[in-house]
Amino acid sequence: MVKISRERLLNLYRTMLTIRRFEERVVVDYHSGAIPGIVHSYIGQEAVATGLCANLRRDDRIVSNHRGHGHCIAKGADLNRMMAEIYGRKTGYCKGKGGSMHIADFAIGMLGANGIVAGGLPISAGAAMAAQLEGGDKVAVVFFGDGASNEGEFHEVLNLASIWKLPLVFACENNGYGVNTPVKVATGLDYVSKRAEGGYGIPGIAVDGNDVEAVYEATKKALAGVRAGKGPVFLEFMTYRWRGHYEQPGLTDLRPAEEIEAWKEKCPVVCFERKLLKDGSATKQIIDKINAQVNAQIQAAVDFALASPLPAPEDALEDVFSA
Amino acid sequence: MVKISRERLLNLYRTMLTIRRFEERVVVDYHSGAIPGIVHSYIGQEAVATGLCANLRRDDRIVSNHRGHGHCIAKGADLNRMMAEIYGRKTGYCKGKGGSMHIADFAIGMLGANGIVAGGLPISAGAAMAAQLEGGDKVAVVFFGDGASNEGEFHEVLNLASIWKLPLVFACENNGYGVNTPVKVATGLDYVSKRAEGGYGIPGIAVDGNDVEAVYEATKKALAGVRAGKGPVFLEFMTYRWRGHYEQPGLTDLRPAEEIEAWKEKCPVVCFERKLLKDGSATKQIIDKINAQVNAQIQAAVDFALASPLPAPEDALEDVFSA
Amino acid sequence: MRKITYDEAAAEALMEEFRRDPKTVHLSTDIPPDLRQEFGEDRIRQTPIAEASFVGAAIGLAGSGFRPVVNVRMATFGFVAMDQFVNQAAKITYMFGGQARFPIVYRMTVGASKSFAAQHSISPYSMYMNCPGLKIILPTTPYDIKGLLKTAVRDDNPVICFEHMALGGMLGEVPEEEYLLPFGQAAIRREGKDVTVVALAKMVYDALAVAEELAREGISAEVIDPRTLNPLDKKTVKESVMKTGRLVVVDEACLTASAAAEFTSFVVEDEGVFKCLKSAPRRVCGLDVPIPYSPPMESYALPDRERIKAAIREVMR
Amino acid sequence: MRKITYDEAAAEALMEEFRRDPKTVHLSTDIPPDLRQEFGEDRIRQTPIAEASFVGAAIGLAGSGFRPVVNVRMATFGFVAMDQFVNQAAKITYMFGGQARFPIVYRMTVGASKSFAAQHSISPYSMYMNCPGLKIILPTTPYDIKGLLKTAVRDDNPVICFEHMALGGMLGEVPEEEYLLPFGQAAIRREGKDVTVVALAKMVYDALAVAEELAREGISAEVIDPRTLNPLDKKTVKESVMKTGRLVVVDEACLTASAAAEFTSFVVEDEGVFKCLKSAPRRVCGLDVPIPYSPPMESYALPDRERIKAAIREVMR
Ligand SMILES: Cc1ncc(C[n+]2csc(CCOP(=O)(O)OP(=O)(O)O)c2C)c(N)n1
Ligand SMILES: Cc1ncc(C[n+]2csc(CCOP(=O)(O)OP(=O)(O)O)c2C)c(N)n1
Ligand SMILES: [Mg+2]
Ligand SMILES: [Mg+2]
Repeated sequence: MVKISRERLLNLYRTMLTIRRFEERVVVDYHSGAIPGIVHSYIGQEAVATGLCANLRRDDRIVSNHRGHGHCIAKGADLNRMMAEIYGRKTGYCKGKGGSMHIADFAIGMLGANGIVAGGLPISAGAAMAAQLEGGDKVAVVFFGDGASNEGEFHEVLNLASIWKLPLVFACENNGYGVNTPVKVATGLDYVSKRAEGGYGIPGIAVDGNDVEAVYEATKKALAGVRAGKGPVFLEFMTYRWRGHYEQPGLTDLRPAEEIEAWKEKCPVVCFERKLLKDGSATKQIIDKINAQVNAQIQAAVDFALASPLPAPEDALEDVFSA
Repeated sequence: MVKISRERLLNLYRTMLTIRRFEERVVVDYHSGAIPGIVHSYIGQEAVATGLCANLRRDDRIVSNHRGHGHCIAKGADLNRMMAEIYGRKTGYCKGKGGSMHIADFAIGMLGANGIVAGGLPISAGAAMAAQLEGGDKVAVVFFGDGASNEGEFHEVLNLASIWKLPLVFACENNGYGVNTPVKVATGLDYVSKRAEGGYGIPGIAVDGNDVEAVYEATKKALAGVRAGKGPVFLEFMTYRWRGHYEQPGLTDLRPAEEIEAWKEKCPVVCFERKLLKDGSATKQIIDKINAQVNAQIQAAVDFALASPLPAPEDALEDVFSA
Repeated sequence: MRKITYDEAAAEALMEEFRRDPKTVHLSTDIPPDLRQEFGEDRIRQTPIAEASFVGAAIGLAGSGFRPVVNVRMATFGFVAMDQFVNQAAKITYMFGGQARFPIVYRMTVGASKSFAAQHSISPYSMYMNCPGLKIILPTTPYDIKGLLKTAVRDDNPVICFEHMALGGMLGEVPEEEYLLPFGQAAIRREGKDVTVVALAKMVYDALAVAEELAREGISAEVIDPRTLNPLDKKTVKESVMKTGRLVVVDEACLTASAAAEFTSFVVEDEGVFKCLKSAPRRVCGLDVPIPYSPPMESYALPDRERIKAAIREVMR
Repeated sequence: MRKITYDEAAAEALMEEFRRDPKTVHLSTDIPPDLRQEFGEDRIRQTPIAEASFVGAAIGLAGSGFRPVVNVRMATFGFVAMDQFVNQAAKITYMFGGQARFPIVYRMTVGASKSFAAQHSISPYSMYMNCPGLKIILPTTPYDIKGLLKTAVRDDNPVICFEHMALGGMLGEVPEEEYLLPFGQAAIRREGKDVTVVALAKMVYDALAVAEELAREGISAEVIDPRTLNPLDKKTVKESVMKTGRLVVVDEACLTASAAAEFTSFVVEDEGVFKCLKSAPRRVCGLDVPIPYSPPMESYALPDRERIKAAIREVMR
């Protein structure tokens, strides 16, 4: 395993931290009533989006799911427009029409979050097919959860990707549960990636989803083959969501408290920060500087959202169709 | 492998022959214009339904697909009411409302053919769940083709059956094609059963679908476990359909002529007849007698259909709902 | 009389029916704790997120003598299982010539107003109305959902119960004694003589509020809640319009090919009723747009009291 | 002018557009031989039987700069992919604030009359009309399908092309020169002054036949073919009804919540048109039953010329 450059390590840290702080702020502002609708927090899973997307180019395409803020940030989305969208402002990525579950930025290859479990998988097959038709070595990546692996669309797309050798990376974030249903109960498996191997001959690799370096390396290795036209790969990232399925006061969370605590011990951000300090990749000063910068960015994003106008009611009539 | 009783062997032969003659007659009468709609011929696959259903009890339930005549006959359906249904007569199993693609006889555990590829799989999961809730050792069997294994519903039901240990037998009739698409092109696999093994831990067994004894034995063995509550099994029967995907003058059939001929050499009925004569299980006289009886039954079924009234136009208004 | 919420009334209905009939079975991704506790995990199954499989499994269960109740949760998720609803559940009784019964209840929430955005805000009942073979109920009060849901569980056909997401917490009087409500009987929520207002789901409440207001202006509106969409109680609606001579249909679903179009059509198609019409009927529906996320746009996309009022004033002109 | 069939005209439209725009891609379980031969297996993909995957893949292709054409074949099969149609294709432009374009054509056959029974006989266009974000065309002649399909391929939105299964072999005049037809322009197939008959899909021909017959009785029927269902050419229909004062809508789809309900509703809702109505509008639709297999029942379940005639006579009374 080639050593990751110090600069890259610090970028990985910065991105994870940005996601964490962004999500923490969204949670607070949601419960304060400033943010409407429904939000699914990515806290605890930051290393997955960060380590994976660090291997992507701007022209690679990703498709996300309902827990998509981290994917957007890691792919390089603008925090201001993201926050503005979540705040339902006109300056948001979707002019306030999409909200938390539907942020997209096609200009950077972020083809959108999706509120339907597994609903993004067929779309990602199209994005991968596009890359294939365009020639070159572009790839598509689809993020989905363990629960999505029980939907029919998941199966159909695994098959499509395998028979057409699509340049598609299946990024399964196995956080152990679909809402309150344990993976084992819903799938009978400990590793969803077994399905890719067994039924479709798609290489399936399980990775520690809380170790950003492991995610980065595994993705890098996998992508080499995908870009070379060897067909799809299935990466399963073992991770955990710290908060309830979505933000709601008094939401029933049936997961054991000890389990949640144990995973918090494995915090992807803190563990990585410790490591950087330990092996000298970063100094306390650098860490503090990055933290200060990130906090400022998040505050700026909120300020931008708050300073942005709400859409006019009549704006609802626009964008049903492209002109 | 325990020896199959002579009586059973002759019954297997009789059933296969009945399906063959029934289908031959349906084909002729369809092209003569006596039968409306659309029919999918089971000719060439007789050994599958015959060998499998010979292991079933009346209270076991089966769910069928668009190519379902053979499944009905093997489960013990009445030829007269089948033919009458296909002829669109009031005396048919569905009072003329269903036709070839929708024959059912719930009284004998035949829960119906289905015109939607893979559409019967979820229904079969319910039938298997019913057997499980009823206790006892009843099972459910679902017949489907290789092409159906690419539909999402196929995957969802494999998963459901595996996590709930449903007493369900997946009977995949791999006849090499979905319409004109070769299995390899559509699934990338030679054996669909690999999917059951790999992704769901369901034992998958490939069987010579043209050898009725092999089908009988494999099913018998598999059923022992299913009845004992060990969960689902996936049986894949390698076979071939002799005719075009469905009956239509000038239908494009892109399958190589030599391939079709080669499979006709492996005719399940003729090969089995030869074997019976060779090993002395049957004499020429017995074979002739069975043939005469079967031919008479088929003619009787057609006579019954022809003697039966067509439904009254207003009958269309009945049966939208159960009273 | 005691008051309980809409959701509690629904839960009571199921509890009573599950106690009554051992053939009842429940399928859903989220387990209803009380049912699970009393009837165990065999009868109260927790499903994977795989709607087509359990919507369809209910058909196989019903065809095998059971009486499944399936909670699909949001109507949005039902589209993943549309083959099983439209091609299977709706047609299986008919295409098999009525030889078997398929008693199934499918529950789905509908509606908007919570900034859930386009994919989680929809009221697709007109799509199901266009599928003969499915009974459809649309309860709007705790009393109604208990009585209608109990009837649905005992019905020998697939019944879809659409529940507006905003009604779950609403309180209403529900007697302790058991009762059932028949399908096909609309409720006249308010009597009136000047205009007939047919309102669906949550709109019933907005229509009633507007009716009270207009009463002060001397406009007497009759508010009808159809309660079930298949069967449709055409008689009650037609008789009301013959009395008032005016019709306004209020539905949160988007306008085009909505349930409101069906109500408007069966009313004007009747020569006798048509002759009594004093003005053109009006539909007050959601705009023909996917539901937007941001509150100002979302409320604009949905029918509101102002629009209902305006429509009633128009037909009164 | 030369005559070619409806299916040939559709094939021509695709061939021309595929030659014109290298970004076009075709997805279907059955390969169109000519397209495959000229454009190869990369652009003309043979899919597995997995509708949700390729209906959805088209969305990803479109969002990535391609212009996919998907042949789903029978509308029945579309229900397996309903999530991708309703939750995704219809909403994706809107919920992302119009930042990307999704040029997609989905072709599906509709209709009955061939004893295909319930699961293979359906005309579900009203379901799609209730989904804002989907354009819907319903071509009835070789000339129309060529012109409308070419427009559909160039349109930057998801367009569903419903093709009646009985029209594929029908011959009609189609010029050699290229032409396109705009969406939202109904065709007045026959001018008349006594009654407006709006007929959909194959019913256009039955309506025309009846109109000729009744002409001999002195009844002058104007027959309108909407040609596209989204956008809807309400203007042409309303103007016709204002002229004739009578409306009959003929649609093979089952009655309840059908497209016919929408046509009836938008006509009567218009105060100006309503005032011109001389009699109650009528819908002549399929019965509210799944389509039965046996010919006597199937023809009974579908609208026929006798019923169209009877309806026209009624509105003339
Ligand atoms: C088709 C469909 N069914 C159900 C839902 C409701 N739902 C939203 S997220 C979710 C759980 C998904 O679990 P998983 O895929 O593991 O993702 P996670 O939430 O764990 O990140 C469910 C059931 C939905 N959005 N779509
Ligand atoms: C959802 C759906 N898509 C497409 C069809 C059209 N169709 C009917 S049978 C068939 C081929 C099925 O192939 P397979 O499952 O291998 O069965 P076989 O015909 O070979 O017996 C197709 C594509 C359908 N009926 N349903
Ligand atoms: Mg999960
Ligand atoms: Mg096959």
